Amino acid sequence: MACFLPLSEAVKENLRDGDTAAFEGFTHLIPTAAAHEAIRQGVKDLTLVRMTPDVVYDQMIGMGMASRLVFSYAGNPGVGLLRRLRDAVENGWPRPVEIEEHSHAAMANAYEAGAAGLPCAVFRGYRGAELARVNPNIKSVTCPFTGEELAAVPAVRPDVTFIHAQKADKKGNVLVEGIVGIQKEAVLAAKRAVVTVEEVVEDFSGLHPNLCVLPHWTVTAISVVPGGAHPSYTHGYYARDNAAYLEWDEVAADRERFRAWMEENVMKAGPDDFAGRVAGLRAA
Amino acid sequence: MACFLPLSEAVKENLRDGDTAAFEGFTHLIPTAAAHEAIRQGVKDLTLVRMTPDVVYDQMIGMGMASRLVFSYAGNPGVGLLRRLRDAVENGWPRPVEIEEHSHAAMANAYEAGAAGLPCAVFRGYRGAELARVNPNIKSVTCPFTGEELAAVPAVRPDVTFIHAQKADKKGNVLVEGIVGIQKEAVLAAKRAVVTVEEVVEDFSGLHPNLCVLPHWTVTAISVVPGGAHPSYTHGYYARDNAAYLEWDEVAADRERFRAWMEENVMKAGPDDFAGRVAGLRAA
Amino acid sequence: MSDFTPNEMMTIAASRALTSEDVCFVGIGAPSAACNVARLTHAPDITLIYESGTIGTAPDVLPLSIGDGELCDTALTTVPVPEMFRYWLQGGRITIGFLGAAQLDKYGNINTTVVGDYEKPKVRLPGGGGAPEIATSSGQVYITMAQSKRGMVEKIDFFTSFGHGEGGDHRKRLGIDTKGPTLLITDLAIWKPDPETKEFTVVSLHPGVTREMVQETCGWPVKFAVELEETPPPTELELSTLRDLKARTDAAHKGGGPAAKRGAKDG
Amino acid sequence: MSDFTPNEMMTIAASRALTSEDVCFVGIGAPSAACNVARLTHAPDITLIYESGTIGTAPDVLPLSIGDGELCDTALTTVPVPEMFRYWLQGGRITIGFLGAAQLDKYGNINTTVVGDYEKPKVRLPGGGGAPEIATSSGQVYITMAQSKRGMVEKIDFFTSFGHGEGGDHRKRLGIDTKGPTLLITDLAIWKPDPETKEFTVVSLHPGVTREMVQETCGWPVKFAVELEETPPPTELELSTLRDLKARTDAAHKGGGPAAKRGAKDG
Repeated sequence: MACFLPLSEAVKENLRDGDTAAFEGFTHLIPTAAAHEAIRQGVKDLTLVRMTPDVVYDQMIGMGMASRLVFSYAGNPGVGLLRRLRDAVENGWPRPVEIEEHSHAAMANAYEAGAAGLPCAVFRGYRGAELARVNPNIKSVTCPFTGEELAAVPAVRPDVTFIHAQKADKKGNVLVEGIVGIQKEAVLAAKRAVVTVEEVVEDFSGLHPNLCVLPHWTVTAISVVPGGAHPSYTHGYYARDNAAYLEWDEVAADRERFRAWMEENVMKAGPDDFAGRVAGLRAA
Repeated sequence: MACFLPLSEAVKENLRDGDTAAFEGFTHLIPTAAAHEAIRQGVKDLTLVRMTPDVVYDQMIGMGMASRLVFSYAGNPGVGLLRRLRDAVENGWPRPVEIEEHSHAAMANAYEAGAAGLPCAVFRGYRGAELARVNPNIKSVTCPFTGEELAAVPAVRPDVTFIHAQKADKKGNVLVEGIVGIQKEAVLAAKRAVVTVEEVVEDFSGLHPNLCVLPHWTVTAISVVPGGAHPSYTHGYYARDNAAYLEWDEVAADRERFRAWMEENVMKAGPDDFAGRVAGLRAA
Repeated sequence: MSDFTPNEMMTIAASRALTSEDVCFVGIGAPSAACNVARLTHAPDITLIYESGTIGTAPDVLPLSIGDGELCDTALTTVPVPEMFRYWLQGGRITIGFLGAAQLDKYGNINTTVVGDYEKPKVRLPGGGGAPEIATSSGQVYITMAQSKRGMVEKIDFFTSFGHGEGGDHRKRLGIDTKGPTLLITDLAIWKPDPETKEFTVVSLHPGVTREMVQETCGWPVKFAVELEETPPPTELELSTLRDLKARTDAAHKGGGPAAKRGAKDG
Repeated sequence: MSDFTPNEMMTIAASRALTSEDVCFVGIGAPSAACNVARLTHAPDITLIYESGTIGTAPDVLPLSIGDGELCDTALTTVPVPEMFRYWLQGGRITIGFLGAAQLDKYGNINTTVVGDYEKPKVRLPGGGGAPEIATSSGQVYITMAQSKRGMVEKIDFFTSFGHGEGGDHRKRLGIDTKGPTLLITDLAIWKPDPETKEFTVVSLHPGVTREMVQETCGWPVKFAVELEETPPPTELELSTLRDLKARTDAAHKGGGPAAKRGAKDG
């Protein structure tokens, strides 16, 4: 049953040291405010899961919160590499991060299997690809009808998933629109789910019947954080802050500059600061 | 690439003797007009696939068109049994029909696997259920991570799928709304797909981005048949003709009455007759 | 207290077993009526799911089929059928699977497939539909049916869906970790499985019903609980809610009255 | 004819390989530009799909990432990511998978994972994203990249995605029945695999490019076709379409210009 909580409480109650946590978003709707709250709370030893770890994962890894990363594409979208992740993987700074690497198809299927309550996902993948050699969590099953060998990966089942969405209604039902990515599956696959939303509306009457709605009993906590996806975007609310992604490339290039930036923009900030960051990005 | 054709041509070009054919619809959007056209054309030796064979399958089986039925629930929705199907299975009239029977979960997964290009579907099912004993197409695979034994069934890959949908745009993109059932998967799983629609609109601009739309290159032929789902319904267009389902229970109870009804209402009728049948069922 | 029929008592007794916290996978007929009476009385926040994909539906009239437009019109959201079976049922999100039965045995095993031999059936029934996986993936299963010797039998002809199998820990031995049938509501009584043997045992008789009436309409020797209760009769609210619902349903389904009354299940 | 850059020639040559009948899975950067130039010139009905779930998209400006709002706003429909990989890519509906590469070998095998050893990488690259399955599930694969000895190497450090493996019938031996890389478009030339060995062979030099220039920027000994053609230079329409697209893109991505020019791929 979804309860409405301030973000600090929602994170405190649902994210613990050692958890497997997914902060999902596919370029769109990245739960930045939730990730920053987790950084402020100094959570440790996380296994971070995400198809497309980007700036917020770079930040969490740079702050030494993650001992492990499960992913399929780690890049600053539209810009290039993730420099904090590179520093952790190449130099063990500030701590080594173990890597479990998949393809997008595998991760998408693994989340889908998690949502579907299955122990593993079966798909046609990794043929000739070398990840199957270096990742022991890539195995195979044989189709009992055709004999074809198919790839199998374990289902993703996070302890907690964080997503950002457009809106909740007063009962705690959640609407996700536009590029819905893997967010629904990430919520349904998780033991607990925390959703930040742009706003709360009375109810969802009048919505088209086939939209992506998460019933309130699939969500643990909801926090209202306008702008909470910045510098990512929220379809229908505000645009992507492309300049921030470019700026990150420079911030993350240097350890000291990174730490100073985090102190200023994350440690000394709060969820309420996000609304101001997207003010200039809202549609006229 | 979708081409717009009169229904008689769409059926003639895409349904052949001996085909495996799915006329899908889940109470909603049942492609009755297409099925009646197939009956008029006297197609033979079909393997009919459908989760919920109902009145139109009762009619096709009663007319001796099917040699095999793959299904998970065969009933007259809201009324009771299918009397022509019973006659075929119990008495071989007018010809014996071989049965491959599944659960809904299995059929849904099998269509999904067909749409996904997989040879089989893997799911948690049939535990303790006797269908696994009588249907050799129910097998199992073992999860390579947990050792759990999961059910496996072959993917459904029809030669041709028929569905009814709300509308097409001029390019041949198709919109399905409301209870979307298994129709998208049935189209994507098939080698060929024929869609009857209520109407054609200029384009789909302004639609919500996350609706169930089949791109024109996934559809073989489109025929405009207003009312084509009758006595089923089309969300947004007309209501279900409950009386017709009740009437069918009586018509199908007797072989001669059945044949006379088919002669009158199917053999001597055509796609253009459907609009009139739903005239009284349209919202005021 | 007005007079009430055994069928009304059955529906209302079943409705009482449901709560606002439940997420209920609903079969058509008596289960559907019971779930909606619960929603309209003591369990306003119950989530009703029909296998056609409608989640959190609140129909004003009872659907004739699992795919009526009314279900979609009043649902929180409507999802594709594969998603329904994968994310919602198999995903373990259903607390109560609510089933009817053509044949039932004392361990809650259900047959809706055939009467007689599978290959040469005397009566070919509609089949299992969602039941095989509803029976094993739902947190627990409630069953409701009118009693008859033809329906409640010592040995069912076909295991469409698995209840407690041969009783005892048979579910566990098959690796099934859900509870299975925990409640049977008939037109005469409320039954619960014995904690050890899992045999359905009458725990409450509906008003005016005797042990003999239960035994006469049941194909196996009936066990009764030591402390046998009497089911409280329908309250005015319960009865008027059910009757209003049926009246609205009959009015809406012009010509569909008989089917609504028959309450035939479909897939 | 205006002057044009090698990069512009590359993008335009790549665009010419696409038709209105193609269903193209588009990577960001040069592939994205080429696909959209094709759409805006000779292939107006091409279906462009980005792995974020946008099907039949027609962006007015080039996206910076695979999940830009512009892609969704102009798409025929936007589907969840698992559906994208299951129904659309794995389902065999993509005619052309269009990939870039950090490292490429002469058999069209691609590395975007690491430079150096996987366990102790010299440079940790972003990883494969959709590429491993794009490379095997798409009907055929087009590759586009600017030539350099660092990028076009005798031996890639990691097989992120499989091209023709060791050449010959290696795909077939792995049970892969799609064609794999059939076209490589660089800033200097057009390459096609030899029918037998599957080694990429230069079939056309862009205007003003010599064999030596191709060899100097390639890490393996280059094979040239017997009948070596010259790529027709960009037409006015092609060039103005590409430049207008880039100008609109730069204007739209205020502050995003460098990234757009860099055309970095993301997952």
